[in-house]
Amino acid sequence: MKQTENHSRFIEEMKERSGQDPACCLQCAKCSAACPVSAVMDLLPHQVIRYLQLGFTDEACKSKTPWVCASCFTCAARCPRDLDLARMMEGIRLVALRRREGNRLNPGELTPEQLKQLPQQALVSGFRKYTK
Amino acid sequence: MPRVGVFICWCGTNIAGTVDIETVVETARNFPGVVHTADYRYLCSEIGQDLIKEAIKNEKLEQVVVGTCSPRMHESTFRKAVAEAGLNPFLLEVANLREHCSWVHQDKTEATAKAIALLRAAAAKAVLNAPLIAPRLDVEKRALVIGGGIAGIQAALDIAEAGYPVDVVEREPSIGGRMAQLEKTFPTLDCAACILTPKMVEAAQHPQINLLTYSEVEEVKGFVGQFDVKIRQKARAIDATKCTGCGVCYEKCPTKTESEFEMGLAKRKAIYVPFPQAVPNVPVIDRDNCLYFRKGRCRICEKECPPQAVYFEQQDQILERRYGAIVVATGFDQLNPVEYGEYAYGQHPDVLTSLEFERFFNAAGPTGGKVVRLSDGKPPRNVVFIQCVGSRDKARGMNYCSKICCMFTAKQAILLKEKVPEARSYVFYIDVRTAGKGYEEFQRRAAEQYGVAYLRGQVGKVFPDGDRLTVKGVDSLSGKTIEIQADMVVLAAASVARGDAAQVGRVIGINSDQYHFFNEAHPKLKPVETHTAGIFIAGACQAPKDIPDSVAQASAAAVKAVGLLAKEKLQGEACTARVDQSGCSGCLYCEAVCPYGAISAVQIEEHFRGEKLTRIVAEVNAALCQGCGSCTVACRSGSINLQGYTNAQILAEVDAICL
Amino acid sequence: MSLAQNRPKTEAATAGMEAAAQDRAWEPLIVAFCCNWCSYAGGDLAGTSRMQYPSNIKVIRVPCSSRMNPLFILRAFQRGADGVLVAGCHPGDCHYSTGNYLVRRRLSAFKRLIEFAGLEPERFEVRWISSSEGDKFSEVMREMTAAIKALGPNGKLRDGRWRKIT
Amino acid sequence: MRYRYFPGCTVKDQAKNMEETTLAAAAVLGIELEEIPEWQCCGAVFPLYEDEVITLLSPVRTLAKAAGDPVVSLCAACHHILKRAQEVMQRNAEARRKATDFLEVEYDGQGRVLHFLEVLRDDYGFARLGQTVKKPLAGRKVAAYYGCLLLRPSKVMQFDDPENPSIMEEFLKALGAEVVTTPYRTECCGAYLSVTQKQVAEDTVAKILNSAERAGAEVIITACPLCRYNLENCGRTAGKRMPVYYFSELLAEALAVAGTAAVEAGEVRPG
Repeated sequence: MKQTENHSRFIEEMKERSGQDPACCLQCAKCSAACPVSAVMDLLPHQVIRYLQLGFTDEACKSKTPWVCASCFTCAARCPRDLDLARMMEGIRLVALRRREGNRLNPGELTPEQLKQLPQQALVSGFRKYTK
Repeated sequence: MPRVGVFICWCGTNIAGTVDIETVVETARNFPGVVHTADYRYLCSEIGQDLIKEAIKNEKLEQVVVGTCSPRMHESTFRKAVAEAGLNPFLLEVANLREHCSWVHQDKTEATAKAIALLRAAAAKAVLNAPLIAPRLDVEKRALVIGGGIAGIQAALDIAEAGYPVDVVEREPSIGGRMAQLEKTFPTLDCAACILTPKMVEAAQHPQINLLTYSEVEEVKGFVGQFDVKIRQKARAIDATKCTGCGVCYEKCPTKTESEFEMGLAKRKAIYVPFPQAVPNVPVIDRDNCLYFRKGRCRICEKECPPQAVYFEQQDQILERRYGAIVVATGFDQLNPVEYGEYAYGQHPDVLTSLEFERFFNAAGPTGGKVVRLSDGKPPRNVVFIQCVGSRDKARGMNYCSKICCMFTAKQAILLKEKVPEARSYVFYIDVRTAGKGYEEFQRRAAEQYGVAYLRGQVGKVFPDGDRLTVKGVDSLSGKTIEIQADMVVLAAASVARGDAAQVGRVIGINSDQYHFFNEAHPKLKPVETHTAGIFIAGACQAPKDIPDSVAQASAAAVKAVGLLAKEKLQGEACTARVDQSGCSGCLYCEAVCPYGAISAVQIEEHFRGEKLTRIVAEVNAALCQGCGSCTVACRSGSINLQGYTNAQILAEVDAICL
Repeated sequence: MSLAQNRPKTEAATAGMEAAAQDRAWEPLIVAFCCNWCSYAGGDLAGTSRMQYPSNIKVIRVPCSSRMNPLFILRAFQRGADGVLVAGCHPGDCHYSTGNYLVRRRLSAFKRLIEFAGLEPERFEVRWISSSEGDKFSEVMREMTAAIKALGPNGKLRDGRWRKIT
Repeated sequence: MRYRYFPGCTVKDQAKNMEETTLAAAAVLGIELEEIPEWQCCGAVFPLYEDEVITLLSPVRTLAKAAGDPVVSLCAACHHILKRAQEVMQRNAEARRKATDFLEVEYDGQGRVLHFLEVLRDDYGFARLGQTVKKPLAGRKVAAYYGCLLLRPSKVMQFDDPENPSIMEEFLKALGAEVVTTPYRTECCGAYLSVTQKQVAEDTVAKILNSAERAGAEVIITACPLCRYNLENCGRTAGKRMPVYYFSELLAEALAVAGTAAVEAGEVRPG
């Protein structure tokens, strides 16, 4: 792994737009302990933040974790350093989406049954989170 | 115009790196009255001070201005140097070119311009300086120690051993403090009571020590050498001179309530001693719970007391006494983790704070020394310790590290293994911090010999599920989330200042930091002094601290107090207020605002056109005046001035800065 | 002889103060009166912690904020200050027990007076800064400078003979 | 008591019975819910990046329409987004300027934004509700499931204690039900992951339902259509049969509101 050349720009943008500074994290990993969906993450939330601290921004963006994050805000509610990880994950998602790296949700993949049963709220939010 | 000398310090590169010294010196040469300028790399060094002394002699300087670090740092150093050269020490002004200039600005042009302005102001003030003489004050040869925990006891013993009488004021019915609540102490695992009790008894029996338990300080007035203190001795409702400490009263008392000493885990009676080794061994009637005080009947203790010591009519007494020095050692609390809902504290009986858990190991404790679950009385198999509950937490707790938790958790895990050999301990930590003699070795012993599992990470939530506690945590080193079926959860809650510390500090007259811990005068060089001369601090009221540190600081505070008491006379404040009696109309508004009662009315005689007149004017007692200057503003005719900060001087500074 | 003469001159120094001053846009002058025990010490802590703030602020040390005679403040405005700050210990923390209660009353009345006299109230502020609040000290200095910059130069109460409005 | 009512898309379709039962109950209680005319979707997700102003426009438009009157919604997601959008409007002047300029409306964050449960607790009062109940749910063992959106972030939502909330329990008590508390009531159900990664949602839902079952619950209630969908669908996959209701369904039942579509369709029934 190596530091991405423009990692400092990425971190600066993240700091400004999300109001969250990865440097404030002391890696207590409480976020990972609190996360209800950590089981299917390839990197635990605190590891994603660690990658950002070290400047491995490409790896952080390639990780599944930001896409698994359900924005349930449990991590933010319990973080002892007052970091809002949900905002940081959103930042990583947005960078990837704005780079037009492809959408993460294809309407064709949904079954007719899902389309019928899913609450509208889930469909709209799913597409908002996963596509640009 | 007096002959002024200006001396600029480079402070290595600290000032010279940001301020252009040459420009400053050049400019200063043209300030009014300046006849000599010089600069040096380190003006506070001996060579630097000699430079000033030489110049005073050779150039016949009458006023000295130095541009250096903050006057709060080295003003006294340069005053001494000036005095050694034969000038009055108050003929010196300091311009703060470091803390207020070179360290807070980066642009050299701006910093240089500001340095010149600050120096110009100092020079303008200096030409108006007058020689001042500090009054000499008496010292009351007695010390007051506030707080009877291990720090207070140690300080009292040290002062008493040096030959001075000491009063110890303790709010609780017994001395002993937090240490008395502990079972064992790290890193040696010796029993807390075994090492504390002898000290408590020694303090009680020392001819120079007077214990005022169940008492509180109500008011502190005066100043170093002469603090006038009001102490409320709360009524125990027991005649201590008659009580033999037999304990019949609390055996017979029918009313039970929660024991503070046992952290609410056990009951005590309404008449009680907090713990068996209490000093003094004299019970107290808790009036909020006593049947007689609440409903006017019962009086069983009175009937049963063999020496007839119960005395319901006893009233609080106010003791007024003068002290030369005060040591504050009021201790700490453990944070109530109820804010941390995810740990289920307060919702499940098997989630405890470490101070509560400590009582489980004590033979006189709530479980008689057995480590068992409060929910079902069974010994635990899995115990999870959670570190940093409220420490290092700027969101909901304290931003600082509580310092002692890593060690007391290792201790409790070891004690647990000894009491319940089949128990497993899991410690969730962020960092293990064990700086201290024998500390790291102790913690490693817990991990290596006692099999305590250290997991680097935190706990997300404790789920009281069924009869066990599901602890969901993470081990960040392996990157694995971890679920433990625990029987007990122990929270290493942060050490915090006493709930009323801010109020207590206000009464005593010392200030505290943002967490309400009392402030030391200098974080490195004056660790036991406060900003109020003659008041010293010791123990965990200053910051979280373990026993060895508290004892060391207590002894240090005692030495400072003794050093003060040993002085024949103290030097008072030189910058005091002075009344120009010719202009004074005798309205005495000044008297009303003076916090020290230093101003009083006097009658003076005047001769006016051959007639003898008498009138009332204000007069300042220089020994009492502390130099705040409040009176100077209250004076309608401008007849009171503060020496060293006269109206003319401050106006001159304003003019010089605005030039 | 000055030791400084032996040192190499920096660019900024050789450029000369006057020329540099002319190149710059108008910069406000703010006089801060700080009590010795809390706010001045807070300023020292800001320095020790290298917390940067604009150099427009110049501090005058007073023993207690209750030493502040309103005349000092008027004099500063008269002599050309664009803003004046008085900083003392937090209420209840005064080294002299009650000094800051006095100044709180005196200066809140005074603030209304200068407002009445036509000055923007933002030009005169009273702040409580403790000796442990280095961060607050520098923040107050930054805020105050920004506020005064936004207001522009002060012409009111000014003695025209003293300092020119640039 | 008069409120501007924001239904939201889901409540008009998949969660129709939440609206019907609420409106019927509100009518009995004398709580007037006046639907905001020509309302639009709340936006479905709250923009967590401060430069995403577009996503804010929808909720801000709704809030501006209410013009300072209290706005009430039922769906937890709608309420979450409206409440947080309001907070951005109060806090971030730049975002406020951009959003209001674009929408050509005036709005500076004024007015109360409430969930219907808050109306019952703070304005109507649970004690009064308890007295109004006609058919107490005596003997019904009901667990409340809060989910995320009502509680977090607590500083903005100010709904209840984020770790140990009590509003739904107090609500159930007022209805006369036997309250069962489950430690997983504030854990996330998996939210929209059920769209893309169903397995995750199935695991989280299984935990919630298992713990509710162990605690003795027969019925579980929620205020969020997505939570309900996940609890029902993913629960079914996990072999769970615990009925999931909207809070309002039990409210309507306890108030013995007859004639609503939900009651007729058998949606409101004893657990």
